[in-house]
Order: sequence, then C-alpha cells, then structure tokens
Amino acid sequence: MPKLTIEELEKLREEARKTTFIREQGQFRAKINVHMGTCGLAAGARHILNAFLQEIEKRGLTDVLLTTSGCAGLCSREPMATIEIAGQAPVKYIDLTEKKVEEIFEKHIQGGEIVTAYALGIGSEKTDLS
Amino acid sequence: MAVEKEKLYRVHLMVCAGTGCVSNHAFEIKEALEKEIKRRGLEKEVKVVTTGCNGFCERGPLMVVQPGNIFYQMLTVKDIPYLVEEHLLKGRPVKKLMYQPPEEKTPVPVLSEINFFKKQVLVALRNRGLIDPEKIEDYIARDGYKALVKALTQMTPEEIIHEVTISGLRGRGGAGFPTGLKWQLVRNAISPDNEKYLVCNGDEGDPGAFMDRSILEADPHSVIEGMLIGAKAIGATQGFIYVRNEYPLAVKRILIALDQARYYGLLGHDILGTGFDFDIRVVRGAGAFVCGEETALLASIEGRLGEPRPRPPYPAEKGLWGKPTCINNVETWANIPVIIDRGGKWFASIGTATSKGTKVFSIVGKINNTGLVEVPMGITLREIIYDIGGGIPGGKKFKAVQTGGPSGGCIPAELINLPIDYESLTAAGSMMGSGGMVVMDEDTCMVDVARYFLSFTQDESCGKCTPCREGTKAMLDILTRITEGKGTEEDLGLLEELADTIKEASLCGLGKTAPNPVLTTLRYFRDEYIAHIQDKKCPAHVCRSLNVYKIDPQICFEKGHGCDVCRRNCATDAIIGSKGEAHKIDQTKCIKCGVCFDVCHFGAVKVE
Amino acid sequence: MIEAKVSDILNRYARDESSLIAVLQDLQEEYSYLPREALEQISKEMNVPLSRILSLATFFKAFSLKPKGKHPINVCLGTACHVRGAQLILEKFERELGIKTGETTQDLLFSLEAVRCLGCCGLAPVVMVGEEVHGKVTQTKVPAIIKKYKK
Amino acid sequence: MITVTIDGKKIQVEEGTNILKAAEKLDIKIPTLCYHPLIEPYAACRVCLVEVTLRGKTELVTACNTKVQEGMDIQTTSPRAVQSRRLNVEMLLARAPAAEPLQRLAREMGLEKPRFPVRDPQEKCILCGLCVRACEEIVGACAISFVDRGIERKVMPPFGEPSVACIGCTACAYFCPTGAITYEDKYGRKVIHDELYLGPSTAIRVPIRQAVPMVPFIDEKACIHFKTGRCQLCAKVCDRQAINHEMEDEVIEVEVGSIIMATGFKPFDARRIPAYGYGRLSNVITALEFEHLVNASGPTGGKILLTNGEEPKSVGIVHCVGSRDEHYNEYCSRVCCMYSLKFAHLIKEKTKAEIYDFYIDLRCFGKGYEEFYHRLLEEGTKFIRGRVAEITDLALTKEEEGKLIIRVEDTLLGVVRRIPVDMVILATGLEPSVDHNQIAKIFNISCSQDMFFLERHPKLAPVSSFSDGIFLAGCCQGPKDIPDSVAQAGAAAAEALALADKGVFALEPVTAEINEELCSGCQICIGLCPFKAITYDREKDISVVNDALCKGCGTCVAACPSGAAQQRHFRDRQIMAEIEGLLIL
Repeated sequence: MPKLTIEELEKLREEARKTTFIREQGQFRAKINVHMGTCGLAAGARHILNAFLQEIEKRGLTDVLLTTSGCAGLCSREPMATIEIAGQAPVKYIDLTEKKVEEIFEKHIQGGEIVTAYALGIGSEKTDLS
Repeated sequence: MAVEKEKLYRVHLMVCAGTGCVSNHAFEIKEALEKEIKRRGLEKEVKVVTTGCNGFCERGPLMVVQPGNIFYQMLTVKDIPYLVEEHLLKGRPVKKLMYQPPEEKTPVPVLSEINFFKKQVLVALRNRGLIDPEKIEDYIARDGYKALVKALTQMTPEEIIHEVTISGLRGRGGAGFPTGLKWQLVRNAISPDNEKYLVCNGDEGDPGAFMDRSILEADPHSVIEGMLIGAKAIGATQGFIYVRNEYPLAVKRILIALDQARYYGLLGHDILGTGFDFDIRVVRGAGAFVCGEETALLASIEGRLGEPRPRPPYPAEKGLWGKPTCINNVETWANIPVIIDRGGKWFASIGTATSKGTKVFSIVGKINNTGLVEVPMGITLREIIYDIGGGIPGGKKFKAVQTGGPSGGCIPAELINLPIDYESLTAAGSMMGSGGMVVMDEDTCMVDVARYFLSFTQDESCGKCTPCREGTKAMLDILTRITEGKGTEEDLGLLEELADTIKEASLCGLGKTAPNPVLTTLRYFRDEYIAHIQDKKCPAHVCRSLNVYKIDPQICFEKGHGCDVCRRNCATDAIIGSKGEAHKIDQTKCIKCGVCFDVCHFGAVKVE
Repeated sequence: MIEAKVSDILNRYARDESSLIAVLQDLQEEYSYLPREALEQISKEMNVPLSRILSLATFFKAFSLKPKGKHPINVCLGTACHVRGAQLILEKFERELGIKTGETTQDLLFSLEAVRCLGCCGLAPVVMVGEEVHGKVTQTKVPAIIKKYKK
Repeated sequence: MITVTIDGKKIQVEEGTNILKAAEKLDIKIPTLCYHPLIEPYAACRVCLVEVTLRGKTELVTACNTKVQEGMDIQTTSPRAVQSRRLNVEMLLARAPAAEPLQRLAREMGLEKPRFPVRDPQEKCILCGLCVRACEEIVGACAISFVDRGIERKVMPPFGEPSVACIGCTACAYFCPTGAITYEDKYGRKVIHDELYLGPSTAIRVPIRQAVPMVPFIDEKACIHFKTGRCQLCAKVCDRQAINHEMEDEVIEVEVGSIIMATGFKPFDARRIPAYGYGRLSNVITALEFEHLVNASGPTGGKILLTNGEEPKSVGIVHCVGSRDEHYNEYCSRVCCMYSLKFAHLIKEKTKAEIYDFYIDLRCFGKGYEEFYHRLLEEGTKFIRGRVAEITDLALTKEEEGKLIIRVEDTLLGVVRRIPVDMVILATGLEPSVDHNQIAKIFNISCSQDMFFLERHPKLAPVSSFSDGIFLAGCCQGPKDIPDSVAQAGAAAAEALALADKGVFALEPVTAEINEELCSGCQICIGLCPFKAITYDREKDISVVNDALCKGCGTCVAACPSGAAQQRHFRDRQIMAEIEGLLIL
C-alpha cells in the first residue's frame, strides 16, 4: 500500500502500536501475571498464558500488560494468575482453564467485575522485602 | 517490500545492535536466543528485536526484556539457555546477568533504576532501545512522522522557523549557532533557480565521540523526519546525508530507512498527498576529519577535494553548487520532530538560559560506565562523571575531562562543578564540540594528551593554509621534544606564540581550534610541562622516553620465585635471568614497551 | 577484466562528479586499492581530469594506491584507545609483523594501519582485522590475533 | 560606494572591492603570496592578514578575499596582524627556504632564520596553489593538482609523470611566484616536459620584430583559449578591450579598377644545402636570424652572442647562399652583397671579432655602395674570393677545436683553405613567395624563367603585367633592394592612378568576335582562351567574346572548327590579301 495519505499514516500508527505497546513504560490499565514455576508449567500455565495473549490480541488492547512470574507457592491450585486493575487490589485466580480465562477477561478486565467463583482472594501476601 | 501484519507477542527481547555491541558479538547472542526460543517452543510468544545503540556500550552486549524493562548486560552465548528457561519460561529474572553497580552489592534489575540511565533525559535519543531501526512501523508507532504531518498541514514555513527559534535549539555539531536563525537565513537567501539544499552532517570525526553514529544506527527516521520538516521550512527539494564510511552499520540503516520512507511516500513527490516534494541522498565520506567542516563537507559532496574555502560566503548564501544550503548535524535534525510535536516552549523549558534542551555526550576514557548519555544542559560535570559515569575505575583520582574532541580543551578536576553549557565550557577554555568527553585519571599525562590531540589535528590538516599545515607540525615537534625530555623553557613560550597565531590566522575551524588542547593543558597543568622540561620526568609515567623499567629483585625472587614470564614476553631480549632467580633489565636493550610491567603478577616490575 | 569491473561500478551511479567519491569507494572495496588503469578509465568515462581523481585518492584516508594485505589490520588510535595504551599495541604489531604502519607484509597477508576512532570506545583499546573487531587488546594478546589469520 | 577606514584614513570604494584593492588605493601595501589578481582568491598563505573591526567585533581576516563593508575599520599594521603575518612567513620559510619572494618578505619583516626545523634547504614551493588554480581555472587543462594532505601536501601531475592533459602552456610556471616550477628553453620555445612539442611558446606575438604595422596577433594553434575554451586573460588585461576571441577570418569582396601586386619573396631555405650545416650546427645562422639577433628589441637586446652566451671572436659571412648556383637558383639575388657588408660593419662595430667575407663577385652597384665597400676594407674585414664548399665542426687541429671550420678554395690564391670561426652567417638569397604559382593563376600573370612575375616589357613597361590593370611592385617581380622596390611601387601606383583619373579605358581594337550564325556551340574556344574572355550563352547555344577581356591573341580564331571566330583587323580575308601582296612582290 505504498503512498500513504495522512489518514493512512494514522491507521498504520494504530496498527503498529498494538504490537509494540508492551515496550512502553506507560500506565497500563490492567496487569495480568501468570505464575509459571515448575509446578505451574506442569499444570498447564503455558496454555493459560497463550489464552490471555489471544484475548488481548483479539480485542486489540494496548493498555493491558501480560507478564509472568515464578511459583506463587500454592502448587496444588495451579495454574494461577494474578490480575491487577490500576488503583485496585490484585486478585488471584486459581485452577484456571482456557475457558475460565475467557470469562475472567471479559468480566474482570473489561468489565471491572471480579469473578469470585474462580478467585482465591484479594490482595497479596505480606513480605518483608521491598 | 510487502508489509506483514505484525503479531502480538507477550515478550519483546530488545537486543542492542549498535556498533559497540555488534563488535561484542551481539548478533551471535541474537541467533542463540532465537535458537533457544524455538527449542523451547516459545517462538509464538517471544520476539527478538534488534535495536540501535542503547548507550551503555561498556557493558555490551546488552538486552532489555519488555515488558518489565529488565536490563541484562555482558551476555555470552553460554548464558542464553539458562536465561531463556529462567526468565522466559519460568518468569524468574536472572540476577547474575544484571548490572551490579561497583559500589553496591545487589544487582539492579530494572533499566530505569540504573544510575547510568536514571539521570538521562531522552529527546534526541527518545527511541533508543525501544524500536527496531530497520522497521519504519516501529518508529511510526512511537509518534514517528506525527510532527511531519503537523508541519505539512497546519504550519507555514514561518511558523516552523518560529517554533524552532523559540525552542532555543543551537547547532549540536560544535559551534552552537542558533538553528532557527540559520534556517531563517537560508529561507531568505535568494537562489536564481529557486533551488535550495539541505545537508545532514554525519561526518563525526572527533575521536571518542559516537553520538551521531548512534542516532543514525538507532533511529534513522528521526533524522529523516527532521530534515523533511527543515525542507518545508526553508523551501528545499533535495537533501543529503553525509556519513563517515567508517560507520558501515549507520550507512546500511539509513539506506534502509530511506527506502522505507520512500515506499510509504514519506519521501519523493507529493508527500502524504500534500503536494510537498523532497528526497534525500546518502553520501559516504572517505576518511578525512576536515570534511566535518561545512565548506569542506560541501566540496566533498560535490565530488571535489575536501578542502575548506574561505567564508563568507556562508553556505546559507552559497553552498552546494552555489545554491543556498542549510547544514545541520545529525543530533540537531533528530531534535526537530520533538520540537515541532511538543512545541518550542516545551523544549526551551529544559536546560539553561542560553543553552536549551538536552545534549548527547559520549563518555569514554578512564571511567567506569563508558557510553552514550543524553542529559539536560546545565547538568554539572560531577553528575556526569560520578552519578552517570560511575566514577573512575580502580579508585584512582579524577584529573581532568577533555571535551569537544581535538578542538576542545581539558577541564581540570577543580572545575568539577562546572555546569555544562556552551558558554561555561568556552569560558573554561574548552568547547561543547560534538559532545565527546574523555575522562582522565591520575595515570594520564596531560602533556601526552595535548600531544595526542595535536598529532591528530596535524594528521588531519588538509594542508591548505599555512598556520594549520606548518604550525601544527611545528607545535607537534616541540611537544614531542618535551615528552622525550629534550624540551627547554623557551619551548613553552614558542608553543604559546604558535598557538595564538594558529588560532587567529587559520582558515577554518580545524586550525582555529587545533591549539585548544595545548592551551588548556598549559593553563591548568603547566606544572606537568615543567616536570617534563626541568626534571625530565613524566609524573604519570606515560611518556615512555622518560620512563625507566626496573625489576625489584627481592619481590621477583621472594614472591615470584623468578617465574620467567617477563623474560619470555620481552620483545628485545632485554631481560636477563632464568627461572628461579631474580631477573634484571638490560637498559641498553629495553625499548620501554611495558610488557614486563603488564605481565608481572607480583608487582616486581617498577616504573620510574 | 578490470575494465569490465570498472564499467560495472560506473553503471551504479550517475556519471557526474558528485558520484566520484562513491565510485572510488566501490573500487577500493573491490580491489583493496585503486588500480591505475581503473583510475584512467574512470577519468575518461566520467570526464573528470585524472589529476583531480589523484588528488582525491591521496587526500582521503580510505583510499590507497598500493595493494593492501588480505587481512587489513586497523589499530584504533582514538582518544579512548590512546589513553588506554593503543600506541603500544600498534608498536607491538609493527614488531610482530616486521613492518611499519602503513605498510604491507611481503606475503601480502597483512597490512597495518592506524585509524582514528572506530566508534567502539567502550572496548578500548580496539583492533579491527578485516571486519572483525577485537576489543580490550593487550600487547600479550597481539601474537595470538596475528596467528588466527595466518592460516 | 562604501566608506571604510584603513589605518586611520577614510576612503570610498566600490561595493565588492576586497580589502587588498582598497588599501592599494591609499598606497598601503599588504604583503601577499598566494594572491593573483587574475585568479580567484584562495586565502591559503595567510600573510595578508589585517585586523578588522566591524560592528564592535574585531578579528583578523585575510585581505585578499574579504570584501569591504560599510563602516569597516581596517588596521594593516596592528601588532596582532603584524605578529601573525610574521609568524606565518617564518613558518613558510622553514618549508621553502629557497623561495626568493619569501626571503625578501622575511627580510622586510626582520626575519633572518626560521626558528623551526628546515626539512629541505632547496625547497621553493610554498604550496600557494597558484599553479594548480591557473591550470584549472584559467587554462582548463587540469594537468596538475595537489596530492596528499597536511604537511605531506605537494603539487604533482598524476602519478608524478608528465601528464597527458598538459597542453604545455607553461601557465603554471608563469604564475609560480617562487620559481618552483621550471621549464626549459628548447626548440625555440618553453618546454614544461619533453613529451610535448606544441608550436611556439606564446600565442600572442608580433609576426616579426620591427614588423609594420607593429600589431600583435593571436596564433590559434598556440592559444590556450582555442584548445580548452578558457583563459582569455589577454582580453581581461587589455584596457582598450581590443581583443575579441570570437572574431573569425572572413572573405571580403571589393570591386576595384586596378590591382598592384606586391606579394614579395621568401628567403632561401638554407637547410637545402646540407654541406653548410644549417639547422645542425648551432652557430650557423641565416641572415634573417642575424637581423633578429642584432636588433635592439631582439632576444639579446642587440648583443651579438653565440648560443653559449659568449661573444664570437670570429665570424664568417657566406655570400650567394642559394643564388648564382645552378643547383638552386641561377640568378643573382642582388641584395645579399650589400647586406653582408652591412653585417660585417655591424659586427665590427659591436664586437672585436675577426670577419671573413666569402664572395664570388662583389656587386656593389648602387649609389654610394662602392664607397661603403672601401670603408669595409679599411675596417679590416677579410674578403676571400671563392665559393664555400663546406662548413663543419670536425676539427683537424687544436686551433680548430670547438670552432666551425669553413672550407673554401681561395680562387685568388688558388689554394684550398680551412678557416675556423665561431659563427657563420649565411647570406641567403631571395626566392619567389611560397604561393606565387597560385597567385599567378588567379591573376593571370605570366612568370619568367626564374619564376618571378613577368613584366609586360623589361624596358618599356617594367611595372605592368600582361593583364590590363594589374601592376607589379617589388620582389614579386624579381629580387630588389629597398630603394628599387620603393621606386617601382611608386611607378605602379602612378599607373593605377592614371587609370583611375581618366575613368575610361580605351580598348585595343584588335579583338576576336564570333559569328553567331556559324558558331555550332562546341565550346572548344572557351577552354583554350587564356584570358577567360569567352563565355557560353546557353539560350542561343553559342560562344560569346567579352570585348573588355579579349587581348586579341587569336587562339580561338585558329582553333574554331567552323570558322565562326574571327579576329578584327586580321580576318582570314585580310591575311590572305596580305599573303597575296607578298607573293606579288
């Protein structure tokens, strides 16, 4: 599509942003942290991660950050993910499946409503560090 | 050039592919990463992006993991499998590959927390490490060509020039001429056939300076966009980017960027459908420092000898092929899009009263964090050297910093609180120059440094005018004499006399500034000259003719048991002795190369 | 042979003087020096006086009128390298190769040049052999570097 | 006009004037080395530095390329300027200690020896680039250029070899202020390098010394402008703007009533007599060359010198070179005897040389000529009667070494002599001019046996030719000295004037006519008519005689196959009647 018009340039910018936004240190509306320790991986955390990724891509969101972290400590309830909406306390979800991910994404991340059925609890553990 | 639709990845690995890191095998790291990611089946989630220079060259090869801004440094191919498994698979950043400041015990994981990066304000380098310089889409995503749209659709040439004028931007190539004023001059200049040219000076010749290279490598489109805006402002239809041929990577990336911009119609005829025409050609330099001087550069673009000509007429009136020509340096052009996008006032809010905005410096020499930094004008030398540069290695004493390359001068340790701007540097006898900073510690001989810079300018003098051609040679002869212990006190007077005349009488900037390193070292470090002349000693043990290498027999025998390493490494068989006994140096054979000093593990070799 | 190559290079550019330096650069890349016949041909075909070509060819450091070695060794004498002892490295190379700076070994394997700043100041002192960069070089590492390319 | 102050004096100069020229107007001299008014300023030597204050800013600028601006205050002798200039000269002196203008400048500044090491005491080049710029800007040859850079910089043709681009104009040497570029005087011209031989050394010259009119001309073959399209310096420096390179040769048609031929002669080419060694032996010269030599405005300023620059101690003058010689010209050239005597007299007057005159007969026929000959005898010129057989430099005895030996039979003594001399002057004779054959054809003039133009009658019509209205003057008719030439020219002019004065011309009635009825139009007569008097009338298909051109020679009458051509006064009928009359007697 050579020879851009000004509108096309803006469209191209929007497109490009959809894939590069994660490099920015800007403010994200929501942060998803998939716990990927050995146990998490064994329990299928990979699929959960991919499911979240697909949701973001499908919706073309640039304000939702997807990260991973190590073992969350509760190995029996893996795969787990922590979702944090800016300004709110983080929520840990347990025993995730791809189907649950879709629901959580729709209701919690997009709708702002915690899906209590899958949630372990709100807030994080207290630590001495940091 | 078909554009593939980009996929969303959860992780971007930003591998630095600037010249420094490439020299450190960054591309091998990239290949290893890709191989390992594939092996682990992560190729759909993790993307490897090669970026331009990140600035922290000392620690290369470098990689930043996004999101999270996790900074890895000094990577080797061996580290990669572990790094991929731990960080990308298990989500556990690898501490041992992170940067650990010398004075602290714990590594710093996040890039923005590292002192080297913390104090920097990125304007010209705004995209470094964040985009793939070979992808125009990455640049566009970060508001690239937004300023161009604004300039083309909402601003008149006068408004553009006005915006640049109120920004207070001054030429970043060295002389610090107000950019807005220069543009106005070129705009006002009359060209018989209405043709005007625009040139980007990327002939970065100062040894120890590499900011232009870095910008061209990391963010070529910012320069192209700046030139497009400049072209609209002054009414030019053709631009040239003059790049040193010693920077092959920069040449390659700028050529790719030009192709991409042309593909999208951001260069050529009827840009973005606004009826504006402009195109850019790349001209490679061929190895002559003097071509950084604007009239010499223009001659060289025309295919003539890179020899300066008298000014006036200035290029703004009569430049390339006699037409009005606007020459700005790479960094200046890269600043333009931001100024247009965010407004001149915003830019002017950074910096000092007379020096606005930020400046890119390369800090090299005897410093812990060698690299490229962008800082607001007015920052003190101390902040740059200690806070950003991490101080002097090995706990040595800071002696001086040389700014402005061969045209600049040495600023002594006493002036460490000097704020960095055009005026204060000039007052201190140095200059801003293109932004090279060479840090020197107590082991640096200032006479040798002066001699070094003079040998550089003498070697690079084009030979046209008498003072520069003959004068620098005469000065170099004297300095060489002094470093060999053959100097006399009259020599200092003659040096000063020569320096004054060369400064006043030379044709171009190269000659006019060539004596600066000598003049400033004479001003601040006269005692070192005197030591060379009167005591025939080099206090820093750098001037080899004045050094004497000796082996302490006691240490050699007791600690090293006559290890014989020095004898085996000696180039001239000047070391006498055999294994198990104390060694000796035959001074008649010694060429003072210092190898024995370097190889002795026991400190038995001494320099006097 | 040379004639065809030169024509090939000339065809890459517009035949006006502003392309002259680029043509010479390509020629230098092709042959590692500027052969006399080639310069004479360029002069004729580009309609540029030979004297002007010669003055360019001797002015710019990138050009050489004499053949270069197979492995050009460029020792960086930039500021950062200088303060970290690059001069000694250069002299070590001179001694090891038995040639002076600017010369080529008899077997046409190496030529030794001093250059001003390769832009890798973080790795000072730096030596570039062909395209390969060697950083943080010491005098004792020099023989090994030479040996690597002797094969 | 712009007002500036130079050394405290105010002056008004035109806009665009450089400081150097402005100062010149006040008789203030600023030293320069790399500046030349005909070449673009280069500002490289930096010895014309002056201190300039403009709008409160004071700086050193080069006077050669800085244009004056309103309100400039220029100090040519400020301590700062003087100091910088002096040091620049000192530095240059260390580079080129043998450069004379530099030495002079240094002495004026009170400099004896430079404080910097001298690399080459013989060096003269100060790298001012005038040669390079002249070769490029003015000549357009681009045969030389700067090579290398910085302290290694030098001027050279490509690869240091004689350049194919060089046109041998020696402009480089001309503009070189220090004599660092030299040329040799060879083949009678300046030679920059041996591979080149390109005609005479200057393109603008006077045809010969003492030429009349004394007007120079541009030799297109030697002129740079006609080779490269550049230069035109002569036009730039000519105040009267008398030079126009665009001018071309043109053919002018003039209708005249009569023509005086004065096409002159050419001197005999002495090379044709190999035994005399002309062109091979350097001190054997021709009479004309001696005239150049002895001329006060000549190459030696009128001094009689040998090629080695010394005065000759003995000179031989050989008469009758190419004249009175059955191998070349049998006739006597008439002037050689007398000019040879003049030469002998001049040599005697200017040098103390011994003079030998080798003659066959001395022909001193004019008024006062014999007396001149007697004076020469008294002056001690040695006259030897006999034709010179050979001139050689092969010495047989010690006295002959390094000399030219004239071998001659002294017919008065009847012995063969070898006479060693330093210089030989060949008294070359006069020959018809190079193109006399063509001229003769165009004007229908007959030539005599010696190939000079033939007069109508040696006694009764010595200045007329056989063509009416064409007269002869001077040596085109035969060898003559100046008085004879002048006399004949006067006579020719009088003849021409007589025609013009009358305005009408009475034709001889004895001309041919063609009877229209008998003429078959065969045109045989047209080809035969020596005076081109018959033309062909296409309409009537007959030949027609032009009465004004016909000389009544009768050729056409004799040749006409149909008897259509008849000669008035000599018609067949009349001739037959005459024959009959004779037979009756």
